[in-house]
Amino acid sequence: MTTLPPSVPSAPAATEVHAKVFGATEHLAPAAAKVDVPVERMKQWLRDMLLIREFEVRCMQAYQEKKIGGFCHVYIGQEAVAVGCTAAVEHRDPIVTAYRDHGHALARGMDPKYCMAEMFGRIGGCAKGKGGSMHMFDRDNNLFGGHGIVGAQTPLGAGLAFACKYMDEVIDGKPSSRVALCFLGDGALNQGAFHEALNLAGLFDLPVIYVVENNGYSMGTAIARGTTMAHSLVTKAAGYGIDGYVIDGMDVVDVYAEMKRIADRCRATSRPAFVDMRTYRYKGHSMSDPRKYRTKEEEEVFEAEDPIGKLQRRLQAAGQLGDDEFKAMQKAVRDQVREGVAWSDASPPPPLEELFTDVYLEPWGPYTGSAQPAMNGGTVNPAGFKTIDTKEELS
Amino acid sequence: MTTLPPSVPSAPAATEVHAKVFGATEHLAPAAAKVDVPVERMKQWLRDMLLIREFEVRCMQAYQEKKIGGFCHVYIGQEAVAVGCTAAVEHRDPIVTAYRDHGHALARGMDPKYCMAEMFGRIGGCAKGKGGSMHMFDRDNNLFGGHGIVGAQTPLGAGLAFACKYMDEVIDGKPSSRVALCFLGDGALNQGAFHEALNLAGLFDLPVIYVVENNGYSMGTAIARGTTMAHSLVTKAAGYGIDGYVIDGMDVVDVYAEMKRIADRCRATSRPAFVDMRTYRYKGHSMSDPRKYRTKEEEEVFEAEDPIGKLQRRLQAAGQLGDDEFKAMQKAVRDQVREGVAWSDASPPPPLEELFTDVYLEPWGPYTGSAQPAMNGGTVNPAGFKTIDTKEELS
Amino acid sequence: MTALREIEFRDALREAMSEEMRRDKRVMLMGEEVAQYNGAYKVSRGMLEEFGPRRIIDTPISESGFAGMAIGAAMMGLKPVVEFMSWSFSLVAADPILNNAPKMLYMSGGQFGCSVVFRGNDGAGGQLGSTHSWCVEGLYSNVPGIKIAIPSNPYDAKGLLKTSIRGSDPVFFLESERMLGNKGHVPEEEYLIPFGQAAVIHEGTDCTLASWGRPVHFCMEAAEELKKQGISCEVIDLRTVRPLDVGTVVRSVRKTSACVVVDQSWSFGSPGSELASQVHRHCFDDLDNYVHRVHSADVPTPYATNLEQEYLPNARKIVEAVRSATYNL
Amino acid sequence: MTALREIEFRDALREAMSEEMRRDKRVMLMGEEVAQYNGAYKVSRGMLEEFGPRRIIDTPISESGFAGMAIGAAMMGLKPVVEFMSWSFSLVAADPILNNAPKMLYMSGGQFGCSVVFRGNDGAGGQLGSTHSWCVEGLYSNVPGIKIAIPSNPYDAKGLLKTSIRGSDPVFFLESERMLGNKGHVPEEEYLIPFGQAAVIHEGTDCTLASWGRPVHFCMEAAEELKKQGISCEVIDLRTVRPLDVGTVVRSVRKTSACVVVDQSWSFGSPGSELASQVHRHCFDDLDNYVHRVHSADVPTPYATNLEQEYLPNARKIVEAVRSATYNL
Ligand SMILES: Cc1ncc(C[n+]2csc(CCOP(=O)(O)OP(=O)(O)O)c2C)c(N)n1
Ligand SMILES: Cc1ncc(C[n+]2csc(CCOP(=O)(O)OP(=O)(O)O)c2C)c(N)n1
Ligand SMILES: [Mg+2]
Ligand SMILES: [Mg+2]
Repeated sequence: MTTLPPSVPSAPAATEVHAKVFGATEHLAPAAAKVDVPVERMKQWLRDMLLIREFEVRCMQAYQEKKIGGFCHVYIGQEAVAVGCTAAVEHRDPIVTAYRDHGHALARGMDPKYCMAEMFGRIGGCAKGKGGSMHMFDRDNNLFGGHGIVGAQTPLGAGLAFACKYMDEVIDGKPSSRVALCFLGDGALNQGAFHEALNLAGLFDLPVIYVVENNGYSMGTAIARGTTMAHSLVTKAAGYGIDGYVIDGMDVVDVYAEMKRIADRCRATSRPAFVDMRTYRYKGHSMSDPRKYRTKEEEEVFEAEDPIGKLQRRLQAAGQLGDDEFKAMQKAVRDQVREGVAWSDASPPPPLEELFTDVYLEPWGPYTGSAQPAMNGGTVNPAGFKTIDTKEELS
Repeated sequence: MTTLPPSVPSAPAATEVHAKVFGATEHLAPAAAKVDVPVERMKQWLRDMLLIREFEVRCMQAYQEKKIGGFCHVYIGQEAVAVGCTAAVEHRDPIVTAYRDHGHALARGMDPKYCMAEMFGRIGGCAKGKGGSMHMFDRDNNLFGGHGIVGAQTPLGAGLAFACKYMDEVIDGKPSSRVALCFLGDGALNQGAFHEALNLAGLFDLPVIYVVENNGYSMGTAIARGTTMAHSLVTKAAGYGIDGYVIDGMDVVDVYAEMKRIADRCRATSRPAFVDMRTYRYKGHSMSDPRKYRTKEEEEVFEAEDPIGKLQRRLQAAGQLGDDEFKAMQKAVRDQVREGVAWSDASPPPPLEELFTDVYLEPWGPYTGSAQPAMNGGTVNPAGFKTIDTKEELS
Repeated sequence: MTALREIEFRDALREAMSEEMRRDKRVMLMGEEVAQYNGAYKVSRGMLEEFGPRRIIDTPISESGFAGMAIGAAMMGLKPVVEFMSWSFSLVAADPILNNAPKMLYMSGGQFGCSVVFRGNDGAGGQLGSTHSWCVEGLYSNVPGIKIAIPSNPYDAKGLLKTSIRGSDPVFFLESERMLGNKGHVPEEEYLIPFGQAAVIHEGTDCTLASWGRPVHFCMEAAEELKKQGISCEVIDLRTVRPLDVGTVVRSVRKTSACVVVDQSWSFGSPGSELASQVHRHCFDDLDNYVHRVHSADVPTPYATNLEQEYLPNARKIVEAVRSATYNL
Repeated sequence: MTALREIEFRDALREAMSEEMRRDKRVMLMGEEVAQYNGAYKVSRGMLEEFGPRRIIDTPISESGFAGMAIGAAMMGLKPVVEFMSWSFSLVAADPILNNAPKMLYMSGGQFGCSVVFRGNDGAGGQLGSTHSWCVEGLYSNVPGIKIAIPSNPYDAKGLLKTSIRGSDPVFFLESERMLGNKGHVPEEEYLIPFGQAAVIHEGTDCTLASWGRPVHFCMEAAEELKKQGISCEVIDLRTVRPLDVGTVVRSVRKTSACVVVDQSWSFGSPGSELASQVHRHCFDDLDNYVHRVHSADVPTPYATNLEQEYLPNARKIVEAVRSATYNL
């Protein structure tokens, strides 16, 4: 255990920029200076954040090279959120998120090669190339997707919590033991599904934590242009009788410390929680976004709070991280991602038969059943079955 | 102008029952004892409430006689809400509501015969028998429907306000001059559409007042079983930066006085408002509801606060309403409704050609154009036009 | 011989749910008014008593929320049955039921199935007006990844619903308010009915009548009437629309050379147009006339009784269509 | 002779909106990112500057809310144009667009029309995965009370969009992300294109190819290829799906005796099945073979390039279908 020096409070000028982006806020949780975390754990977080950063940089590159298609949303700047939040819960606690999901997949433990191969549209991808960047699923790591429709994952998150509680209490007759984490963007606050999900979670005492990754923008829309009471999102949770918290999402130690408290409480009481997690995406919304809706100065203020640099500096200041060690970390991460890219390059495109698998679990018609991706130890195994379609018989 | 004695505060026992139904509440607006309303106006309200009550009783009877089909939801008990609210706005202010809509139609000025004929499914109905009980529309009286899908009218209400403001300010270059009234049931609070509507109204400064006719139940579900923070619905409005009010909806004078203030403010500031209007439906949800979800005692407490009896007693106590006058009022109303029923009985069913009118305004295919109902001075006038369907040509 | 046990359609549905809930604790029921109120249409009467409030769950009027919640729970491994008071109210939940449930397995590359049954009333319930009278099969059957069952009688309702619950894929189960009180034989013993197997419920030689759900009864009425007129109809109840057992219809049409499809959804781009198109394809050389179709009128559902009657398919319209399809007889 | 003016599809859309906004102040545009961001796909570029923020309105991500708001405003007499960034996002607004807009006139007995245009990208945009690749015409064309336009080129896009805005009924206007950059001739002078009038864009004698939207281009490709193989195709661009100009297709099929319908929506209960069924009906004695259909595969849209290509209709599949339909030639 080590006590780190507290993270440096923002300069007054920075505070002003913060207020411009998020609105004037009173509730921000104090920096968790004295939290007791083993140094090794913090180093793991640093490594995880570096991995995500490196991975995303490679994604952008691969996208330029047209190896990745469709929409691709990178997580650069928000790494502390996924890493700190997953650290605060147990591995068996289910997680569901939106389309900006690479960070969550990696933080949850997905091998970057499966994530990258998915974006390359290869059979080695976590979804055999069927889902793409916005739809990262990982059964073994209890990641219930990446979801592309804004807000759609919020009722799913309530459902995950419902099922956990039901399985424990009703089926197994034990106390409820898991919490679900449901991430959403600030833009998703404006969807009806979110509102229904919060009401249900509050009503049914569901152990689910809604983490709003509030990066100040949904595409080009500054939060206050799309969301009422942007400066105090916790008032929305209050309308459902749900406790709300504001956390500095640029400091992984803070995120962990606050989220741990919240998750523990949620697990113990089976009450939902709502978190306004203040963060910032350094890049554009997706790959084609000139970011005209914000200033260079604003970006610089937030870049100065880079969660990776922040943790690095704190560890170094405490004498817990040498330059060499950090460099080795960077190199290891670089190698891992590079290998993942090479692996993905080598993975073949899905065979055309895959077009018709995974539509139904029970075989029927032209569909050839389902099979787990290689990642989960499965093989492509088109089921043999008696068709009830008229194809063979009649044409 | 007359000063009425204040309406008698509820007995402590009644207060307890109120708290059981609505939750403990602090914000209830004080009874508007000193509001200056000409006695004639109050008598008009009494007449209007009597008309609605009588009309609904006749509806229930007609439903038993199978003259009315489908779903039918009566307004008995809630009369003060529609009457007080419409009195508080101008006739040119648009109104939209849910399926429990007869009261709003009558309060707005629809002749009961058109309303009844609609339920009888006759050509004389306000929608030529095409809409039925849940869908009362009246262009001349600026009533934009009865809507059957719970919550669906709430974005429409925002749209009405948007259009009023746009027409005044953008098209005519004058200050915004109208407010929209959007009624909803407490059950509609749980729909995503409501949440999106409130956020939009707050964001765009729309002059719309959302009046929740909080009768404590959606079908058999007591409000607290379906809605979080049921005891303080205004906290929901607060999450959108919208001012919320709690009003005793069983006293028409209170309703008028409070709503007038709210509407005036809304008109002047172009800011939306939210009203938790506490009321009670004396009958079942629809025609087949044994009301097992509540006690006889509870019903009696609210029946003792009957808005009609309350106003009647206050006027009588002030020496402003003689027994004969009241009886004459009752008789006039009974006659009017009875005539409406006879008129509706005599109105023929819509001709079968009506099946194909009012689908499109521009003639096309098998449809024979649109025509206004007789109520609006229109006649059924199937447009002649060149068909582009293949019917005539090819079969 | 003991009399055959006859029960109401609603009881057949309840038996199916209760039996499956007894054998598998992962099965639970949720929806508006399903518990304390015993169901808006009394389908779940008594289930709260037997299974308790943890498994029979009243929800607020939040279709999008609880449909999505059920899908999330199914991804975790539960087997929720969701009652929509009416399928007409499922439009507010279109995204979860059409964009999530049917695609989860595919998007996850086979990792997350979604065993959830959505059930409720479909079709015009009788003067409910246009927002409450949807035949959602007209819309939803377009979407791969879901299965759709539309039973016409208590026996099929029970067997198909048990199959739906026990299965692994998302099912849309469409009932009819107008048939919930219909009685029919349902044996005491357990049985399941597979999806995608049509039933030939009346044999005939001159014209094939193909339908599903409530209009099957109109077809039977029409077949009676046509018999008097000397036309022998074969009536086929498809029972499920996804999968659609085109094979049974085709085999019949190869015998009869004439076909009328009766589908109470709107005509344009409906299951009826699909079946007609497929029959034309597979029976191109067998048909003596084009496949005739009887649908609801292509207009919003009117309220007035006479208009609603004129709007819906009925025996008269079917008789006319069969006579036209077999004019050469 | 001056060269014909050629502009992009997206510019044609913008011209249509801008012209109508200049002539009628009741017309306004709203949607996500339409104003300050110039539109997610730059369709509304520059419109904020010309018309200001009162008429070009950025909305939050609340499709159900702003679609419903537009309908309310239309009932009051405005003429809103609503941009869905993608029609795939319209499912969260299914209730307002399917249960309100198309039924308001009917339910009110003719009192309240609803002049609103919903427009945006439809169809697979290129590796967007299954939630983002809807062909909503497969779902929505079932519903009476709406009109649906699916233009294939800038000229039609402009003419049809102006007709949509100027008209009085609710219109679903379906564009394609993949065609927004396509260039084509659009005259300076004003013109409108009526709904329900198909265009014969290529004359031929052996087989009728009927399509709309993006696949029209695949049909033209296939027709080129088939010409080399000695088969002469007549290509018809339907332009609107509701109303559907079956007449023009029927007249063509009476000449060619063969027909292939190409529809990029899922096959089951689609506009394609409708057209096939209607052609069979009206051309029963004219057809030499059943109407062939080319659709997207009956599965959720996959992400991988090769799977997505195999999933979509394309010229190869059309050529195969035509050769099968004309095997007797
Ligand atoms: C229902 C719906 N509407 C619109 C979109 C298009 N869209 C994708 S991401 C996005 C912005 C979301 O912003 P936010 O929730 O803040 O997440 P962030 O991108 O900041 O992570 C929009 C409008 C969508 N995917 N779904
Ligand atoms: C989306 C939707 N879900 C369900 C219904 C069925 N339904 C009709 S009324 C009602 C209860 C509504 O209660 P509330 O809003 O409180 O209005 P009240 O009946 O008390 O006036 C329900 C569940 C519906 N019409 N629409
Ligand atoms: Mg954001
Ligand atoms: Mg209520």
